[in-house]
Amino acid sequence: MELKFVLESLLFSAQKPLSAKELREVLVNAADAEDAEATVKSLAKIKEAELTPALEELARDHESAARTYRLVCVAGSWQFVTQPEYGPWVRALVGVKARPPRLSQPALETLAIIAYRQPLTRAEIEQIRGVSVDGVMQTLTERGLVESVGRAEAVGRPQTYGTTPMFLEYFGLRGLEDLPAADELRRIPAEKPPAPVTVDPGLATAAPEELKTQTETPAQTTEGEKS
Amino acid sequence: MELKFVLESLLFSAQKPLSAKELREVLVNAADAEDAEATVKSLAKIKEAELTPALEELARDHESAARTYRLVCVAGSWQFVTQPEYGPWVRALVGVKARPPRLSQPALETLAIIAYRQPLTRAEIEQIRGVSVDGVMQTLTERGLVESVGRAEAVGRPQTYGTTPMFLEYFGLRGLEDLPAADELRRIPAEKPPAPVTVDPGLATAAPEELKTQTETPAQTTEGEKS
Amino acid sequence: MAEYKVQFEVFEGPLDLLLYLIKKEEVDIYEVNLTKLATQFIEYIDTMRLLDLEIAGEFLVMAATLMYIKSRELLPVEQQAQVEGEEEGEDPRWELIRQLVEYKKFKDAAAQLQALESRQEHVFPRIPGKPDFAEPAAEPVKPDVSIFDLLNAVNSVLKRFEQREGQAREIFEDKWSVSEKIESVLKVIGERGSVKFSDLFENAASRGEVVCTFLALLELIRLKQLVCAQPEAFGDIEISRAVAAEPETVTNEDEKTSNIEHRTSNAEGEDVDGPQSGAELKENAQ
Repeated sequence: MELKFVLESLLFSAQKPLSAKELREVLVNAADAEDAEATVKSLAKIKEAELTPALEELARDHESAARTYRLVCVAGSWQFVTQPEYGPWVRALVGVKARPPRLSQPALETLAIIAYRQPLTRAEIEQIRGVSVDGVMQTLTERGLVESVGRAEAVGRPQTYGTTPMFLEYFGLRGLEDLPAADELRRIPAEKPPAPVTVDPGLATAAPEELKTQTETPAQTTEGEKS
Repeated sequence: MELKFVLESLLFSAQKPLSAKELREVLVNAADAEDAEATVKSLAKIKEAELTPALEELARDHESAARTYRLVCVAGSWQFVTQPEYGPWVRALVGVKARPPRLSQPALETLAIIAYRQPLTRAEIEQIRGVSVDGVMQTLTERGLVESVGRAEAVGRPQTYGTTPMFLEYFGLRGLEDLPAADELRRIPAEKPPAPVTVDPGLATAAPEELKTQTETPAQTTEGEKS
Repeated sequence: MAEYKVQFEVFEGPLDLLLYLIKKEEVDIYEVNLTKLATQFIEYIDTMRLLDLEIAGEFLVMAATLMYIKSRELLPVEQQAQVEGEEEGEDPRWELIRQLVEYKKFKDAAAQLQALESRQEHVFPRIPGKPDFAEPAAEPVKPDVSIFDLLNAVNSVLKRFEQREGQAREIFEDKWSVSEKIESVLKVIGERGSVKFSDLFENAASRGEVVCTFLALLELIRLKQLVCAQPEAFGDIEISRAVAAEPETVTNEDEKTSNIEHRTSNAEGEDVDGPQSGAELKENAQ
């Protein structure tokens, strides 16, 4: 079994780019399998330095085969990639499959709070929602609807969150000023939790006072807030 | 841009097998993109029926390129797969394939009968195998390899069985026509001779000899394969 | 003896055993001496009995059939013909051979399936990583959530907040105004082209909001901004933008800057990663 072909089969099946070092590890692991045959065992003896010429030859093979993909080495890791001219189609493929599911109710609520109160910290969101927002924040961030926009002028300088341009696109809004008026939500006083263990009560309320001016006009705050 | 290459780039980038129908959807979606160019738009007009010949040609291309992977169609969906001989290495990379335990001999025999002769009743299966298939049928049904497909036009209207798409997936078959030696096995079993057999007096083996000439098809197909 | 035992365990049934016996004789199924085969089969059954193995009923049925075939062979020709005449050409020998031939084919097919099965264990599909441009930002995502969902979410938040805090009665006063609703209805219709009547109220949080939405609709219809259609009797009313009507910008008093003091707290959450420092807080408060 020629080394180059084994490497090809590996790179063809890999979910991520692989370095020569990682490829060698796979060869070694394959040889360690209980039922490993002689050919599998023999390739485990190959040195990392010997892999690179084989990989380069493989890349040349695919270059001359001139199909719709190539083997490339980026930052020391090898991977198969489609040729850029097929981008329009491949992008459509991703679009078809990546159609995101509807946002869950907790996600929508959290998003609403962020939209109307941005920028604000995770602790503030949790205070308004009354529950933890860990998973939800991750979803919203992954979906590109909210992002970190700065840090609060408070103890620990926690990150503050705001909505993204994607959020506007998602809901068909021209800007944050287009959000339907929901004064009530803007008005909910966000108090600090009843018994913070580590914070001096007197001081904890001081910082939020400071924050107040920055949270008044949600539409504008995202600009001046980057820290 | 030749259709076949576009299809190749899509199947190369896809994270799951794609049917001709799904591939056509992608072509249409690509053309719907705001910035879609003329070539992208032109491929959206292609009919689903036109995709299959292109896909088959593509599969043949990869067959003759004889690299470590092939384009295959399993149960109507197309995907790139690595050749089995590279299994030991690919397994070391991506882990052991999650597959149910191998089928027993009785299960395989019963499955073969169902696959080639579907739809058929349990009684018909038992007639061919010469033994009861109760337990085996349960296993096959539980594993989703066979299912009830209707009822026979016979006394008691017994259920008839057939194979599922999972059956094709399990064995890596494109369709039932892909079954090995399908033509021969699907042939209607030899009927009894039209006229009563005349037996040579006293010769036990005479009758079968006689039969051979009268039932051409089975005789030809098994002749020569000394068992 | 040991060989017998092993073999018996793998026979799927009488046909399987018969095929094994024929294979041992190295003859074609069509040329097999059935009398001899019958004798061998019965010998095997006897061995199974001797070994105290459980013998399935099918083996016994087959043994009986073979005995019958064997006995027929021993009859004089005239009597053979007589038997055949009775059975309308149903020759048990033919029946058995036909069955064996057919079974043999499927046994071979099963072996081929088995080969495919083990081959599949070594075949791996290519599952590439997601392409780089899979990032959501590059993808114009079709809105699958409307602004109403967002408003609904707002209201849920408010409701729960009230339940939790049992306060802020003024929060729950309906703040909806007809002009706000006009704006949002126009926005939704501008976005979607048309909207179902029921959809407009689906997420209304209060009677007040429903009233405001309805008044807004009436106003827009009066202003010929919107048209209503009911494609089928008792079906849902479809509201869409009136043809050629310039969307009138309904300005809405900007009430977004509330007079009520925002009291936001920055109590520690998991974002707080440093130790609390009073000095820092004071400094920030300056």
